[in-house]
Amino acid sequence: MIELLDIVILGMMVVAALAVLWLRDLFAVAMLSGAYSLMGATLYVLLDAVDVAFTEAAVGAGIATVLMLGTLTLVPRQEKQGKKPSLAGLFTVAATGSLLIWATLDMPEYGDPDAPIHHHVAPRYMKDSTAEVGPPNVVTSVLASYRGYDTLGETTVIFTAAIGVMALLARGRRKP
Amino acid sequence: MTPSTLMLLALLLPLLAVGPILLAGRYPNLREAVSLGAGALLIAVVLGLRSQLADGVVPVLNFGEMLPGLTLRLELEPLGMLFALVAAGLWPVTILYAIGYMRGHHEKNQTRFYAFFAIAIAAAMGIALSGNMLTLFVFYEVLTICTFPLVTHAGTPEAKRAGRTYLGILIGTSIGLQLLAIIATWALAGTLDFAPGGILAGKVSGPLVGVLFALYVFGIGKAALMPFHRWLPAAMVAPTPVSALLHAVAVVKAGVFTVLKVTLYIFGIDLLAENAAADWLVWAAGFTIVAASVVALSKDNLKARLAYSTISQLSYVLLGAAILAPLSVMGAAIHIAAHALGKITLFFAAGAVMVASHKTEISQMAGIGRKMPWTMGAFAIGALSMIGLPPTAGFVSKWYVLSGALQSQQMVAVAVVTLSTLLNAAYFLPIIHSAFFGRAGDDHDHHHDHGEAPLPSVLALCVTAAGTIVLFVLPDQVLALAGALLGRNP
Amino acid sequence: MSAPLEHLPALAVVVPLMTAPVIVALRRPWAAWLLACGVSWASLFFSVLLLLQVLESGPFSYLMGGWAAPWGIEYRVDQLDAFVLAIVSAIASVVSVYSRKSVEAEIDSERHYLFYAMFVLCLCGLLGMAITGDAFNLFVFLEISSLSTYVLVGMGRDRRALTASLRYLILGTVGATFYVIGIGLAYMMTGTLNMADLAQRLPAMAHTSTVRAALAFLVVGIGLKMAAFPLHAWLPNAYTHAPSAAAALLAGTATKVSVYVFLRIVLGVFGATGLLTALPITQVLMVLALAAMFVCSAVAIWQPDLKRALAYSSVAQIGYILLGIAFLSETGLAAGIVHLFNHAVMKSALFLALGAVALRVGSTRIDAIRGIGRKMPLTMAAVLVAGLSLIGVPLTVGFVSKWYLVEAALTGGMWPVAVLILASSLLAVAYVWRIVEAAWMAPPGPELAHIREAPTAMVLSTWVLAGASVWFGLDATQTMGVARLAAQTLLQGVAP
Amino acid sequence: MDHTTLMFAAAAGALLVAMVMALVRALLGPTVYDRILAVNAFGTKTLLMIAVIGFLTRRPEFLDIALVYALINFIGTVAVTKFVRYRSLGFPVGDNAEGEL
Amino acid sequence: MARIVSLFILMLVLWLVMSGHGEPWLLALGVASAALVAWIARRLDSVDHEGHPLHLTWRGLGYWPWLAVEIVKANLDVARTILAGPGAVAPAVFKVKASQSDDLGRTIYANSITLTPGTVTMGVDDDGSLTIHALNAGAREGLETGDMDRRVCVLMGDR
Amino acid sequence: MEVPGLFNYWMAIILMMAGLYTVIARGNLVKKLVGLGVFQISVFVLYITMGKIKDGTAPILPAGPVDGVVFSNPLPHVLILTAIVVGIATTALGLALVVRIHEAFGTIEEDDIQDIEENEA
Amino acid sequence: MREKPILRVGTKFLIPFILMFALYVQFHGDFGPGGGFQAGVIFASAFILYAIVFGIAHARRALPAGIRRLLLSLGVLIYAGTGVLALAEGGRFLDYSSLAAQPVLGQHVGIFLVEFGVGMTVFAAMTTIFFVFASRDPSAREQD
Amino acid sequence: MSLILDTLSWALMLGGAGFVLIGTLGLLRLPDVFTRLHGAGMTDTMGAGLLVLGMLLQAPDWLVMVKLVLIVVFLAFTSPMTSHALARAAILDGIKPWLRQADKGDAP
Repeated sequence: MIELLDIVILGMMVVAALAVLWLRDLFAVAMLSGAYSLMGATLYVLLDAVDVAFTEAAVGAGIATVLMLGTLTLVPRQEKQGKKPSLAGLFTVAATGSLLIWATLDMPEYGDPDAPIHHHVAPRYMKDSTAEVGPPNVVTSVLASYRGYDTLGETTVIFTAAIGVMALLARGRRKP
Repeated sequence: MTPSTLMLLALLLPLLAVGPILLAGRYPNLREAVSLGAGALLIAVVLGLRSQLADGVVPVLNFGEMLPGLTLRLELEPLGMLFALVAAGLWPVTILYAIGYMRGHHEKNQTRFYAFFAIAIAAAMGIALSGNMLTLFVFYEVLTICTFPLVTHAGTPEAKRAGRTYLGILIGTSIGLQLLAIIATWALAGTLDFAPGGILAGKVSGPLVGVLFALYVFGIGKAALMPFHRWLPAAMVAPTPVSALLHAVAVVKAGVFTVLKVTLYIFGIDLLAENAAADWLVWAAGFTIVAASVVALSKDNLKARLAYSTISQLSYVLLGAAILAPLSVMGAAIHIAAHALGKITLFFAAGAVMVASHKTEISQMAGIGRKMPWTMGAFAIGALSMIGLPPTAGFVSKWYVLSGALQSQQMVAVAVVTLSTLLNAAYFLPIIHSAFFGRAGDDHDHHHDHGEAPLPSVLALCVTAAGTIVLFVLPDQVLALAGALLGRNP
Repeated sequence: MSAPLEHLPALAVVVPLMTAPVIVALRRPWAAWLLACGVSWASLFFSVLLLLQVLESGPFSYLMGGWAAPWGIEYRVDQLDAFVLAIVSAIASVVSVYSRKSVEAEIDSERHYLFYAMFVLCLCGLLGMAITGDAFNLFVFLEISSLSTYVLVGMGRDRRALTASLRYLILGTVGATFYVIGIGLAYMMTGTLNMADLAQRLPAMAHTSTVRAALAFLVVGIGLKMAAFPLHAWLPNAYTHAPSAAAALLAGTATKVSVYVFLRIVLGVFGATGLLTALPITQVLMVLALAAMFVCSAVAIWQPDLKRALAYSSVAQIGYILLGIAFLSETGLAAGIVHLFNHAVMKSALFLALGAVALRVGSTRIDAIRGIGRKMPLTMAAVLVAGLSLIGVPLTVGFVSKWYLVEAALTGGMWPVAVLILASSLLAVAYVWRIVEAAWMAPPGPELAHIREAPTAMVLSTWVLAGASVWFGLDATQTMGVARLAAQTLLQGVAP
Repeated sequence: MDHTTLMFAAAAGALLVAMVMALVRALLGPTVYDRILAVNAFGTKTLLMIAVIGFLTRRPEFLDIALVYALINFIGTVAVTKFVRYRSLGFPVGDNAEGEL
Repeated sequence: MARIVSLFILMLVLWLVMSGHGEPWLLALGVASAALVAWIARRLDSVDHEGHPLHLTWRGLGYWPWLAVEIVKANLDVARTILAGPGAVAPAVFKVKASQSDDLGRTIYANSITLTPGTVTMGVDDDGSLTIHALNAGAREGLETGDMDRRVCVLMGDR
Repeated sequence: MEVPGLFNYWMAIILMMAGLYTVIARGNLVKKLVGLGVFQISVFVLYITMGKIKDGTAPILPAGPVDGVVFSNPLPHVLILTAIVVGIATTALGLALVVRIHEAFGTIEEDDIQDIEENEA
Repeated sequence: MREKPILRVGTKFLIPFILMFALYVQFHGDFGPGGGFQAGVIFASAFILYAIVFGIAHARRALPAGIRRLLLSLGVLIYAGTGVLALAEGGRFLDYSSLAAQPVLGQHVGIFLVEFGVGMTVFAAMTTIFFVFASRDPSAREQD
Repeated sequence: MSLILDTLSWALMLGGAGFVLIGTLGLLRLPDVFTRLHGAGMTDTMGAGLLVLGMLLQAPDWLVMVKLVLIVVFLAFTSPMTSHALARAAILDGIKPWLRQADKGDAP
């Protein structure tokens, strides 16, 4: 069942992504990218990444759409017509895509419990994190403690984005 | 004073003079006094070095590593001594001349002129005294760059164009070819220190030697081997003292001096001879000698004719080096001094004519010898030296080159020397003839009567003309140095 | 190792990181500037201490959070890291002193604190990238520096700064995402993100297409960030329209750190796989580097705006560095690494000088600065010195780099490449001399009548860098020594 | 597969079909409100789907995610109305004297 | 004040039932959180009779089940309509009177209407009437009986 | 029902390419940013797929005994959490820039902007 | 304000729940999905909802720029400060184990603090970003 | 007991799924945005309600129950707000509700 859900949701994501590419009404694009994020969240739940799903849910439902709308209040809603298919783009995409496909050929298969990533580094998190760190949610242990430094960087990134938006867009005090 | 301190002093004296020159910018007399004084001191220092060398002392001075394993290093040896003597000796003379010329010509920015002049001399001293190829290259480039403001002194579009040619060719060849050769040498030999007998010997053989040698010779653009000679005529837009000292002495001589250094201390005559790596240079230098002479013949502008003459004469040095016979190498070394004295005299004279009569074209100069007897007399002496006739220094150097060529059966070289002598005669003698015996043409545009050039200038050109003759009469010093170059006792 | 020194690696990055919020909270322009200056100099101090420590006792590591290496995040400091740290913080220190006047002129006072916060964050990101030993942590710091860079660029006065910034944002994000893909693929086959651990585990997987594709993605991704030749589209506009102080900082550091990342990932992590030679990576790199050197130098000659000309020159200079790397020899690598330093010094000096010109004249177009040499002699003399260095004239740092590059080419038996390296410097002569001629060889026009020399602090900081480009050209033993050590350390892990 | 799993699987299947249908509506439009409605409905189904998956995989504590959607999925829709009415999310912008900087 | 206290308690209860952890540390956090929320809610002016209708608690207990039943009925109705195909759809737009005395009451009424499928409140007019969109006649008639209006009034204590 | 071993990866790749193509080929700046978002999310999918173990469950340890329970790999989750944050930060910044560009140029179409800039230069 | 009682009432009613849920997520990240980032976003979305419904001016009065800026900075400082505190207590940077007598307790305290910092910064960042966008006058063309 | 519970939840789940499907079918089949709102409303109320009820019976502990209930409660509050906001926006934007020809006269 999980597998079926996985297949269909991925299929829907592809449809949504292509629609984003196709549609010219930016409003519709914004809505579809919201739906895309919803599907992403569902997929993450399916793949056991609940924390990621949670984040995607909060971001997708709470911030991303609103931000997009906030932008659309300030810019035109329609994309200009008459953009021919870009040959360079197609070439780049074809090259990158085939490289990636080629790369998948030697990958461990989906869900393979023998994949290298399940046997190095990660096992310790599963085995010892309760004793070493405490929280039953291993993701939290890894996020906040083992790789807490990454998270410090992440916080700084969001801090940077906020003051960056201020620097670019905020108005100062009105001169009397 | 220790020898190495003396050497440092030789390098620093001109530089130290720059500050006072700039400070004294508002007081021309003081400024030029400083220049002259520094020049006089420099001569003293260099003579002191000469006596050290004569005592068998080889002063060495390490400035410390510039790149790991590569030091900036000064070391005195006979050829460098010779070049240093020439450059240092002619500096104050040129300043003397410049005092008359610059004031007489009402040039602007004279302070800048004297300052860069001093730096250029410092760079020339650096080239003369450098103890390895890296140091030499460094000073070589410094010389190029600090003479650029002198070349473009006038600031006119024409001067700027000339400046671009000057810089383009000199930087282009030095970075594009010479640096490549130097780094290749470093990669092959693991050292760049000049050593008698060469440092590449045993490290490299076959056609690579020829290629490397070609990179060096063409890369040393200051030697003005065709086709990299265009900068020299272009640089003639500079004020005459610059043309005189730099493009008859410091810059061009730095070029041929470097070629000689490379021939002797990087490759070594034996290595070049074994691999027949310099044979092409005989042809190339020969071609340059003849071709430049022919071009000179066609030039009516006196400075241009002198410039092409310089190109031609420089290749004598190259030819001397290329023959690879000890005698001809000696001749090449002597020619550095001989040509310097002769050509500076010629330039001084040309400048003097320009200042006094505002004439630049040879065809206008008929009868000028009667108005400016001293100037044109000196010019005649210089011209004789160029042709290689006694009693001038040019004869001595040509003699050695020719005997070297005969000794090693280089008939091409013999033919070239002979032919060029004829050509030299063909383009110099008519000038002298018309100056003294020609009738002044339509003088309508020069209604004012003129006499000699300003006294300091005349004084200066007389001194150099005298030097040309002295070098013929008493060549011992120069011969001694040139001999030492080849390991013979001075 | 004494106790406080032990924490140097963490402090070097965390001190700027913590300063940024303090700046935002304080908001006073002068306090912001003071803090930015202070923190830049503090990280310079830390970096130099780190460098000395590494030179004395060899590479060492610092475990964040006390977790052992492949599980936690490790800071691994070797000669290369410490060298890059020193470069970045040195440039930032000089630029921070310089920035006060320039920022006052170019950015309205209410936004000053944001500029300095961004400045400090950018520094923090770059330092973090240079010091970390974890491939994913590198991405995080890459983004910190990138985001702050986008903002810094976007704060330029000209409206084209905005488009430049957005273009940089898009290409930069694509690059970073490629990097993430590459790291992901490598992680997939090894299960680790720690660079040292990756380097150890990758060789066993080197035959797989996944690892090969990972390498390709990493090369392209990092190539985008460092503006390697065909991927440099974002750079010229970004550097041209950014505020002067930002442009100087970025020109000196941003692409350099990306090059460092390239070295660290491609050579350090993938070196032992033997893929560098098995795949035509070095050859492609060499061709592209040569193309960059010629094409971008040639383009630089025709630019009417000097900042833009210098930006193109930067792309060309990245070509030199990549060429050095492509030789895959000790000398070549050392040449590339030392050119990191050398180019940072001289290009920052040039951008600082142009910033001073922009401050006084209001433009950096070549026809606007004719005869400026008479009016701002000190500034333009710095341009001359740094420009000569760009050409590679002896006694300047540019010469040192070129020397070793050519030596590497010759010892590698690649004569034509050596010739090309030197030939390309002639193009540099052309674009540098154009500036020198315009500045010095023409009488100043009437519109320059009231121009004065730049403020002392600006002149001084410009000359610190211009002077450094002479000082380290006169004595390159220090820089070259470190670079050679770094190259040796790097090459230890590279399979023949 | 025991029958409770089957039950949740059936529900998940139905929700999946519903999601596809909602997506089709979102793609077809025709008006932008149809799209908004479709995406909003899609959100509701996602919420339910996540809850069902929680039961399906026997980790029902993931309901928190569903709860997030229940609480804030409508913010986007509310924003849309604001957007359509005033072409601005901040209306009334009010006196901006204080500034954001 | 009473509303704030009640909001605080409500929040605390919410915390307790969601958390399920009884450790003192988490309880303390819960209290702090509830207090913070109460304070912010007050700051946002949302702790008034509209935002926190404490006074409706008891009467609400009677209203909700009735509404639930209505919703079920309406759902079945709409399901029939949809399954019957487009032919069965006969939409209508009309107004109904909302006799509640304040906005809160009208809101509850309007939301109740919307919550029962088949009818959607499209607007609240100044005169206190609601614009309704109904899917078909049945839904319209159900509403026009005024039953729901009355019950909401009772809930509000208006009648 | 079996998922072909590499299906997820391939779909993720198709998604990536759709996003990348939007970034490269579309001239509208907002569209480009949306494309960038799609591109990034698909990379996240790639990562999360890596971490999945068949018949595994989320890496949250339940209160009871855990013997025999397979947990999926938490590390990719942690990485992607960070990456999502980075993604939203980038998008926010990009949108801010787009707004400013629209105010400065009056358009958000790349080729129009290019025309304007060329006229200026 | 009179215009739409439905949104107004609904928003007022829901905001405390959203806030409370955010705090729940903030402090229960140890046990289930969630943590500082998610909590910050949800907390911020309550204010965003408020701003959308009641107008940005109200929202800005309730949550002035100064406070947002302070929270923004404070969050990062709390996180990094925890690391520095660990350093001062003799551990490595961010080594929470040194924060308390028993390592696990220290970890607990550390994680709590850093998550709190993350939440704070994310909340302030998200509201700031939205407020800045929403404060922009749609009819404005470049003036500054 | 368990059998009764299971049967009940089967019924509820199927019913919920049915309502969700029908509602979505409405979303797809009905003629305009206003009528589609009704379809979507079904999913939010009956569909969600029955599904949650079905899950409630299978919930392992009361924590899960509480959260399920909360989901329904919140949905019940947000769903009408959404529908109303949407309908209002559409009307204000000038979208005319689709009306059957014969009923046109009733339109205000």
